[in-house]
Amino acid sequence: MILSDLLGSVAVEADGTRLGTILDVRLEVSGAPAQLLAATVVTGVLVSPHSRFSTWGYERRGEDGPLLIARLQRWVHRGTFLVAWDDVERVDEGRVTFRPGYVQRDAMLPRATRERT
Amino acid sequence: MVAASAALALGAVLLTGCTSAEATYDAAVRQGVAAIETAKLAVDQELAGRTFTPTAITTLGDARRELVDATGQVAETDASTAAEAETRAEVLDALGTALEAVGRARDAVASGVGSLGGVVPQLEDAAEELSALEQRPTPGSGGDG
Amino acid sequence: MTEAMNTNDADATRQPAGQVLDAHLHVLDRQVLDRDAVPVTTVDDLELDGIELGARIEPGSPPPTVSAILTGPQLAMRLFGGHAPAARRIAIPWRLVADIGTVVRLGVSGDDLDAGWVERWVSRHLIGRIPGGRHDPE
Amino acid sequence: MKRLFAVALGVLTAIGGFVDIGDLVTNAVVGSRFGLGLAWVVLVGVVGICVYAQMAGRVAAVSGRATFEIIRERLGPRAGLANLAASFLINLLTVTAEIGGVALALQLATSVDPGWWIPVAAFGVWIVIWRAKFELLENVTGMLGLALIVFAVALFMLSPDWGQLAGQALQPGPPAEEPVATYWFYAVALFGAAMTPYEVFFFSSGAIEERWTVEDLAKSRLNVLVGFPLGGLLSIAIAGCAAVVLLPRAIDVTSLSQVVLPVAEAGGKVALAFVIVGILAATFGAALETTLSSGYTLAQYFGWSWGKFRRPARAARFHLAMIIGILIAVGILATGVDPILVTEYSVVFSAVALPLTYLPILIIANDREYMGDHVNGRAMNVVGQVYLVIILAAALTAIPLLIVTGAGA
Repeated sequence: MILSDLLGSVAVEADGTRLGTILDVRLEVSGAPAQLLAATVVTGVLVSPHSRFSTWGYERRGEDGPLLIARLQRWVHRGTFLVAWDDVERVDEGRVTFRPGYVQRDAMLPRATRERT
Repeated sequence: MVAASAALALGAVLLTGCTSAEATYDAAVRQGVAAIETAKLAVDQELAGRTFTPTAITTLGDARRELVDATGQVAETDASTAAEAETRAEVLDALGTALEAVGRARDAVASGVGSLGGVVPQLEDAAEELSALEQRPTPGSGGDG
Repeated sequence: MTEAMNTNDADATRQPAGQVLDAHLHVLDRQVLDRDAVPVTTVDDLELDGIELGARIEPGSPPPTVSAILTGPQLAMRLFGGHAPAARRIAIPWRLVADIGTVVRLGVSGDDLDAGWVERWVSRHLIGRIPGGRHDPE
Repeated sequence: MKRLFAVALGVLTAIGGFVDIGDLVTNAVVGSRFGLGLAWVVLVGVVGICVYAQMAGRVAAVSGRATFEIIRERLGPRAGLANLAASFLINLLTVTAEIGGVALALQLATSVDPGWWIPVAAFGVWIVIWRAKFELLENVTGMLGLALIVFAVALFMLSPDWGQLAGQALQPGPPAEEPVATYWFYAVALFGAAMTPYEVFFFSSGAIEERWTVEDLAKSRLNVLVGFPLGGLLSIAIAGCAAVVLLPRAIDVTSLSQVVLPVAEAGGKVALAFVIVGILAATFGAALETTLSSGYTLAQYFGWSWGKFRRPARAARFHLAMIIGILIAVGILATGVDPILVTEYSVVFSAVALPLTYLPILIIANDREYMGDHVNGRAMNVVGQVYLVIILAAALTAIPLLIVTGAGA
């Protein structure tokens, strides 16, 4: 499957309630050690109830500079949450369905990713 | 999106401002004054040895092109009243005098035909004629562009 | 379902072992450099393995993995929609990726990647032919 | 002593590099109609280009990523592509204006029709980009461009009525007899001339060409904070000369030959020789910079190999794009279009494209993943956001003003 087909899909609960749009896909470089870099696995999807795409990520980073933009971005992407991949039940064309009893996690990225290592 | 306005910008290059005949005459006279004053300055500098001959030739050439453009604009404008026709004739006449003077100045500088000093009075007359037209409020002139 | 409160996941999400990245924010549209830091292309899209459209995912089944960086015609697909047949896709296998930072660095030279064929063609047939094209500016 | 020379070289190159055909023509046109009434716009523009270039240079030096790479990465491919299309077309317009400027300057020196000089100038631009090293290209044109200081010297030699000039400069709004729209049209054009995006593409890519590191930041800050303001003063001097000599004679500037009249009036042949050399160097240098910028923008958007430090065969599409750019510019000039007119449009469209190229840099300069602890300070962010508003205002009003005033008729 192509990533940009998954991005922008509608995120729905098991009973069909619309939650928002898939904003991004969280990856983790931690699977089986491959040739140069450990395998990169999908660990979850980010759902935004109000916005369709985000390329600045203010809602997932502790950044607040420049203030005006950071505040505007946080408002636009308010309520963004992370859903673990285990909670994903089905992926269709433009639609992702979560399992009943899925958990909405905090979308914030770990510090290491946000800082320049 | 601002990007759209950038694309629109290319479409907007064709400017379709329609100005009344009077406004065209005013603009052409202003263009004529600028050109003749430029020519006068270039000739003064050439006579006083304050410029290079090629520079003076180029400047006179540019001035001449502006005068030709101004003349063309006026000549192609239809007069809707007798007064406008009268004004057009005066403007064309003034521009013609200026064009003739600048042409002779350039000949003198570029190919030494005739004396450059001799052209100065003719340039002065053409300049006075054009600036007189510019000061005179043309009868019933429309809003100045 | 009212606005879900962001549960600050106190429950047992294990501490991420490796590097955590968001595909769109951290990988898409980033510059790909080869082993010698020569630019190869930009990440136009990613290919994910292990997601079957329309099929129910059994709980606990292995998560999908990133299998390739897509480039070439894929940029047009992403911009204007449509799908290139799998055969015509230009892909850089993900296992060739050595590091992901502000750029995606490959562990191999760009010369033997099919993602670089346009560059090689222009270099051999056009630029290389112009005198002085092959040596460094002095 | 060597360090001092390197620093001086950097500053001097920034001064010479700042002024191009857009600054020359727009400042002369404005000077011949408004005197120094719009000098404040140049100051606003110079502070803006200092903020913008300084941020872009820091981002390039710290993260190693050039401006247009960041524009694509931060705006995404669609907005990035719109930005690329706008920037490339404006770059093309500017390359055309600069090569036309070189041809006009050669006409001033030889009275040979510029049509003959255009292919020569275009070939000269290509051969320098093809063979010369980046520093050589940058320093020679920058240094020779310094000859334009003769405008400032000429302004003093004309011993103008400084009180009147100051009065014009301090007069806030548009003068009575000029329509308001025309005043603001030229304000936007002057702002676009001072804050041309290509200067930042070139500046940030240059930071990577010259492999700047964090230590070089201090040097780059000096180049920007001293060089550009002096370049701005030079622009005001150009307007001043026009105000003193051309304005009283009601000469509206429509050709390059009129721009140099005040210098000949003040200093005769010697001054004229300086100004012609200065214009040649400034426009030729700017032609190199804008051609390189069009190559940089395309290569950085699509991820091609780029850079003058690489041999052409190792950055093939980068060089091919530039060759095509130069050929298109020659094609446009061959239609006999007036380079001065092309220049006036290029500066207005520069103002339109500015927000799309400025915003991503402002964001990345605050992103710790790229900048670590070299992120923007509070003060820089405040100034940065003030300029975001100014730039958006200029961009949104540029096209309407262009249409309403018929390009400042």
